[in-house]
Amino acid sequence: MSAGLAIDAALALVLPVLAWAVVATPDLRKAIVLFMALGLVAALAWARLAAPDIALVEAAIGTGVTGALLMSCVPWAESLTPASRRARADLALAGALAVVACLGWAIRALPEAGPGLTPAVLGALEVSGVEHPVTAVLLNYRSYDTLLEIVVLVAAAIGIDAVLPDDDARRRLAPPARSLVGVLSHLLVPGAVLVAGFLVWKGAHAPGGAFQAGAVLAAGGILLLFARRLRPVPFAARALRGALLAGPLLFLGVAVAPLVRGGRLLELPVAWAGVLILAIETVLVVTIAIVLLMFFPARVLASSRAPAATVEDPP
Amino acid sequence: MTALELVAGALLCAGAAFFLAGTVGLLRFPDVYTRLHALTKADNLGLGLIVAGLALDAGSVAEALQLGIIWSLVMVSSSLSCQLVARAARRAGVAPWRRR
Amino acid sequence: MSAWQLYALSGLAWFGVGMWGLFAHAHWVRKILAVNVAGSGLFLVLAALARRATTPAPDPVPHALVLTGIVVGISATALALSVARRLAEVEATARLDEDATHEPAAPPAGADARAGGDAAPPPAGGGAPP
Amino acid sequence: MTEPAWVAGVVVIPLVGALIAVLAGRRAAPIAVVTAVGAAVAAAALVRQIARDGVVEHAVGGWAAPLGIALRADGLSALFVAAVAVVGTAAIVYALAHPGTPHRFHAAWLLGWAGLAALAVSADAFNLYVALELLTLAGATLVALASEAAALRAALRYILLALAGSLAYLFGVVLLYAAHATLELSALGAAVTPGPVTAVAIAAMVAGLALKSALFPLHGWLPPAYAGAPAASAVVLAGLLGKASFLVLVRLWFEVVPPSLRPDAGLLLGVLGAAGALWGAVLALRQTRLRRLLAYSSVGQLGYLFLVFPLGTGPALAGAVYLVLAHAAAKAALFMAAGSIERACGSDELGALRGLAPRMPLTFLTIGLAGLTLMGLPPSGGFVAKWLLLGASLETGQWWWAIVLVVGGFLAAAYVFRVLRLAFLPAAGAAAIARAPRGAELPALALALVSLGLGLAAAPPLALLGAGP
Repeated sequence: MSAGLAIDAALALVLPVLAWAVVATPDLRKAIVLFMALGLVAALAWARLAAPDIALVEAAIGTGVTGALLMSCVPWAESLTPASRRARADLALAGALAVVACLGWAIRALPEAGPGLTPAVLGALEVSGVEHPVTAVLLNYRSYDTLLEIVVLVAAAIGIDAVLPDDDARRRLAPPARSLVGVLSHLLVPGAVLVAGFLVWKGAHAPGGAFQAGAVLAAGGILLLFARRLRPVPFAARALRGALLAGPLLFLGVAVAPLVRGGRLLELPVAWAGVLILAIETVLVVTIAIVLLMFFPARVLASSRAPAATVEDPP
Repeated sequence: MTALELVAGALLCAGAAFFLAGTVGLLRFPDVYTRLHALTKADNLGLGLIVAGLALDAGSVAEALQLGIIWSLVMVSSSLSCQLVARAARRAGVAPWRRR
Repeated sequence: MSAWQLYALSGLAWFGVGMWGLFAHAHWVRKILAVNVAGSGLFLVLAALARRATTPAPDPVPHALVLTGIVVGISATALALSVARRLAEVEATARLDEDATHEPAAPPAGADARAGGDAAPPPAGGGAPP
Repeated sequence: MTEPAWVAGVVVIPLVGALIAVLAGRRAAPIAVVTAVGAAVAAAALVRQIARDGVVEHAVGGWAAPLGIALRADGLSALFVAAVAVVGTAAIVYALAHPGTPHRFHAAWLLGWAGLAALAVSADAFNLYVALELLTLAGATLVALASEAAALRAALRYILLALAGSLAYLFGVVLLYAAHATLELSALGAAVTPGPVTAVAIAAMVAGLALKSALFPLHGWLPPAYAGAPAASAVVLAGLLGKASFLVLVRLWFEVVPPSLRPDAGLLLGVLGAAGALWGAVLALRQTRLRRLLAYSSVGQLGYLFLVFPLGTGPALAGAVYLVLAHAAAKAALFMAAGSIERACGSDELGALRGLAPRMPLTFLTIGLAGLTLMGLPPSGGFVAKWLLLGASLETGQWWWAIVLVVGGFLAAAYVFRVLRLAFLPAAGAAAIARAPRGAELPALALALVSLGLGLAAAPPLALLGAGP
């Protein structure tokens, strides 16, 4: 066991140091690369904490999509005027240290063993329609949280469409060129689609589910976007909005159905729970993938010099 | 310690050695192109050896195949991204290192 | 000092570093990056505390909470980055108009505002985006 | 057929409406109106149900509390949902009449509406976190709809500080869950025992929520956001979204915080609230633009709300909640009026208001009526709320809060009359003004009358609050 503890100690030490490096590095590009490294090391820590679901989502969304998003911001980030004239680093440091000290005191004071809700979750697992406890919590016991969370995703999509309307940027995209990213997309995208389907199906009885699958599908989509194989569909297109809203609307439909018969919101009938959860998750994968793809609006692709584009983008 | 575990252990150690070589290369090489060499070649081979070692004492053949898929995916993406980084560096005008 | 406390205190330090970065940096994108770092740190604390469960498998409820938190986190990050991008464009256009007013004779020679001055400057007043 | 579960309907109807509004894209306006009517009906039904059978519980998904999420509607949540319905419907009518409103306002606001309803009826600590995040995103989108640099900077600051507040709140939730293995508020309240974990967790949650509701030292982000946002967005931001974090703090304070922690923490919040009330009013006096004046007035009025923590439950809580309702209607009416003025004479500089009253009678009648609530003069709802707070402070012997209320009232009178005085001065030059559309002035007047009505017909809502915690 001491070997395990040694690994844990090493990871526990590396993470805050890496986080400090991300925040303190003067060069933004280097900070983003370190941020991705931090995400991957964190995925290791999740694995050590026996949380494979989180490791998957952290690696796919926390590091992959967020990292790509941040990297796409580098071209225009320098031209942004800073938020405040003088950064109050010292005041912030004192504040952060005080907060960390108090919270550390509280964590040390927590009882050593805390069973949490494990017995309750495992006890009601047979009735939940799935075997994997995390999926049971996400889509049956606390499915109301997941419903609101999907609405948060849609809210982000609306916000981005409101702030960055993709009007003329789409027309000026360079035509798809024979490029290395194109080759990469040919090799990886079919795999991404396959893995996404596999993750959704596996979610019922092992780590996996709509979020992990949506992120992997989005990764494939992002690759196609950067390889110019996929033209970014404008948010105004009704088909895109239909596909985006299919997930939440189906989820809401399933949520409201029991109310009509006097039952309770989101009360899944035991016999149908498994099928309903799988149906919701499958449609949610499309929603999550579309929203994650919408985080890369057309104008991001138009102006960022895609490294592989052989022909220069018209300015 | 059966023969299988011995071989697996040897493979894992060899893989770790290659990773170490790749990291030392990253630290000591002067410019981006040589560092790409170190990283892409040494680490990929290191990963291959580690995957082979793990596959030997993996529970089932399916698990071993999955490990193999992981390795092939990493090889595809790392070799292509190495080429992209090199091209981007070339475009940014980074001159390859020459012994003065 | 059991394993979960190691990770909990590590996540706490990570959270503290992120919060420091949020208030210490003056640049918008660095602040957004710092908030992401802080969020991940907090989620590590939550999962570490879940590992205190005496049963072999950790407590699944915090895992679901962390999943929800990560997705909510990236939604907020993506919106913040989009607003920052729009701000960069609006500022770049403002800078272009400034240059235009200073030397009315020579039109700004292909001043391709690096931040993509391609966006048509927003119509004055009203606030209706193009 | 048993009574339909209105407590769930109140959340689901705006959610469905928002999603269909997104689907409708440019033609979202009619859907917004239909959703507003549906949600208003659900809110009225919920109020009637609460008035009849008191607190209504609803275990979502059929799972009991520790495992599932519990919805609970009491007097406070029913009244707030009703206020959201009234002000929200008026805001949609105002947005339709106000030509400058971008079409994406409706979808963003309906999402905010759903977030507010979800927050009002939720009794689960983590569910409140997700609802608060939904409100952060909807609010930031509402601010960022105006694509000027100032509004975008305000939206960025709004998102980042709201995220910092949410993380602090979430840390408190994490600690409480780790200690008591439940997320349900009343179960937490029962299980919580004074100790380091509780103290730090409560401190983190209170600090996070104070930052999100712009309590005095942390209010910097609010004025630029309310002043920079498009007119219709400012109405719902100032009227409703600004109150959400305070409501979560009230629920947390009276259901989870152990009584032993309340006196000294309450004093701190009270002092900060009092300082905010006076500071906001003084700054409102020195503003040169109408919308910034109203924004600082919001900071001030929020200061009064925080006086509920040192004063404790009973009339003080009823007074604070009543001020939330009255202020929501009055401040929404004032921001609508400011939007109409801005539309009419191109800018909301106070100088441009000179001699405007005869030419925009309805708008300045609205400002006058809504001003009554800010000042706390009878017969407005603001007066009833401040009367209850005054009574509570004298009863509990903490007379100093009464002084803050009275001085604040004078300062509020000062900045309201400053606006009205300018409007009734003889106009220097007869500058031509664009006629503010009648449709924009009527909802403003209606809301001002609602804030007045809250004062006149105070008995039923107060009885409902009596039924509350």
